[in-house]
Amino acid sequence: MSETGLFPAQADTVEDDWEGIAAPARQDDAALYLALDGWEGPLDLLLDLARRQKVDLRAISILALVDQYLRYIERAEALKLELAADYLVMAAWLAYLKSALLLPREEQEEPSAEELALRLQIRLARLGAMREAAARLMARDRIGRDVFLRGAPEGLAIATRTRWRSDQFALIEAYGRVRARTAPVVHMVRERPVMTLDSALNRVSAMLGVALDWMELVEFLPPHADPQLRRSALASSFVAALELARLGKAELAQESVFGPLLLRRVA
Amino acid sequence: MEPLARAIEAALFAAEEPMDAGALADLLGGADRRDVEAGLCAVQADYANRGVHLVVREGRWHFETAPDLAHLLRREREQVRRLSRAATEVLAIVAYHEPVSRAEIEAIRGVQTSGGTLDVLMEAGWIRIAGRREAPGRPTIYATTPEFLDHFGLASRKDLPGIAELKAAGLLDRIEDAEELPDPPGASESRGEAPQHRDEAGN
Amino acid sequence: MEPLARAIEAALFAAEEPMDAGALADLLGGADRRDVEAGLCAVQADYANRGVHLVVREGRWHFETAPDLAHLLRREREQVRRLSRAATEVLAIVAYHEPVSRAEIEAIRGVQTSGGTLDVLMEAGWIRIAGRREAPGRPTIYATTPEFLDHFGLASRKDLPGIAELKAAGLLDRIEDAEELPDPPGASESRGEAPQHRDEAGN
Repeated sequence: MSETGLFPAQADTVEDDWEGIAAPARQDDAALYLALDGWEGPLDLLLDLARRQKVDLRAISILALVDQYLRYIERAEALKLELAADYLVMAAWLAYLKSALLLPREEQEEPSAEELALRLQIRLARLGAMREAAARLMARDRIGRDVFLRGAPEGLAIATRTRWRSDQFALIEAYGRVRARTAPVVHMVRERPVMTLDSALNRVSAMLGVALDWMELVEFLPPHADPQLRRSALASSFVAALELARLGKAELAQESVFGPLLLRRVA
Repeated sequence: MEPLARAIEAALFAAEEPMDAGALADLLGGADRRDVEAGLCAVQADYANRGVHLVVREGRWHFETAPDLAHLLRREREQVRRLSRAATEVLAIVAYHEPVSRAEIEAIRGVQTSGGTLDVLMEAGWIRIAGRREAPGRPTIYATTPEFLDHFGLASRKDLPGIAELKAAGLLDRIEDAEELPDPPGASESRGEAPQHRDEAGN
Repeated sequence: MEPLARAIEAALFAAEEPMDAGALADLLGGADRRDVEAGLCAVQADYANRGVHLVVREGRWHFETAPDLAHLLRREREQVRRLSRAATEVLAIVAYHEPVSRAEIEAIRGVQTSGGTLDVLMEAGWIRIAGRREAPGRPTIYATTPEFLDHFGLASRKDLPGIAELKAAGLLDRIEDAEELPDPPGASESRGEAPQHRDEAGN
């Protein structure tokens, strides 16, 4: 099949509408089938037949075209050729079109047979136009066949180069950041106000020495101490009271659960 | 020769791809685009009678050998893809009707088109998928590429041989379903069910 | 332009490699070799002042762009970028501790360092490979370059402020919570193994 040819090679050699196909059939039916295979579907075959009317596609005789097509199909069937289904479908449709065209106009259904024939004609014209266009396109001066581009272009290179920017402060700051981040960690426990057990012991025993009666434990605490020191003093004074009781220097009393803890010197 | 024209000549000689005036202006250190366009025309005129021509295809410029020297330069080795008849027809249909769906291509050709045919044309870089038609089924639609215009030496699609006449004759109108050949009574099924026949290879 | 000159021009334009007069004569349908040589000289003269020159090397001819236009065809677009925080830290460590291996940099930074960061600093021209440490694994060691001193306005590395000065400038206190990254697993050990980084930092 030629690249630029309008028609398959075998179509070019066809003289008469039937003999062209029948010619190879004189040898064997398979060859005939191949010949029929040269058409790309029924529309292609119809277009080829139409062109053989050697008139403008818009002036072809649809009735003559239908007859030609139907004769092809009949002969192919008589030769017991395997016809693709769409050839038979087209044959059936064309037979229908032919009978409708032969009817008086007023008996025709909608759309009319003339309109159907016109549509067929337009389809053939459209396919014919594209086939010619393809041939003209392929015959143009094509790059790599008729015209040539520069064989060894140097090429245009646009290289992007990054220029990095920074400054002294950023550098020094970065180092400071690294060192600060990775400096050894030292745990510092802040000094908290506490009353040690020793000072509580001294304070409680000194105060007991001057007290006459029972005193509540809270009365032994430093009066204006901040809450944190007070908590620490309470804990230390309680332990000091227990220690004094153990040594037999004081006695403890508590009248109710969670009641005030009372403290008195042992005389 | 003017400095700008020299620079344009050198750039397009060296370029591996066609370039438009804007890209050239950028390359030439932000030259004025209109100056570049004037320079291109000057270079083109200068080369008009030479063995090499400066051509423009849809705004993109490149040098190529003069067509009349084809007989001297034609190469034996297969540089140009040999296309099947089916592929050339499909290419023409895409070029003249773009954007066009596969169903529309098939309606014009009257036969089914194998996917391979479209693949061959896409691989050649001549057609591309141009989106989907906003219609039932949202079919893929195809259009040609700048490489297609380059390859066939077309300045633009308007340059396609005979396109104006075909358009005037209504032969490039969108195929409406109503225009389809109606099926003969009772034949609709077999028509729809025979997709395997005559599936032409795209080689 | 003469037909033979046109043909020579087109043939050399399309040729993929330089051609001698004999090959050209064969290509052009057996033209006379002396005519081809005369034609070549004519074409060469014609292109003498253009953006493209026809040159001959060892008897073989080809077109090339004019040497004075080379700068147009090979452009370098420069892009200025600020060094990232991570890269600045690595650079600072190299500057303070050089020569230093990547493992040592990581130990000092307390975070893992991607190889890309060192690449960026080498691309910038600020650090260089300064050999290998004579230690197990012979790690590559890095040092700064004269370009580094230039860019950062330093006469020598001794100009870099020491730890005491950094502290006085408050640079060791500027630590935000977000920066407090935990050491990667194993980093604390290697920190112990890199005692040499301390000595120089304090000077």
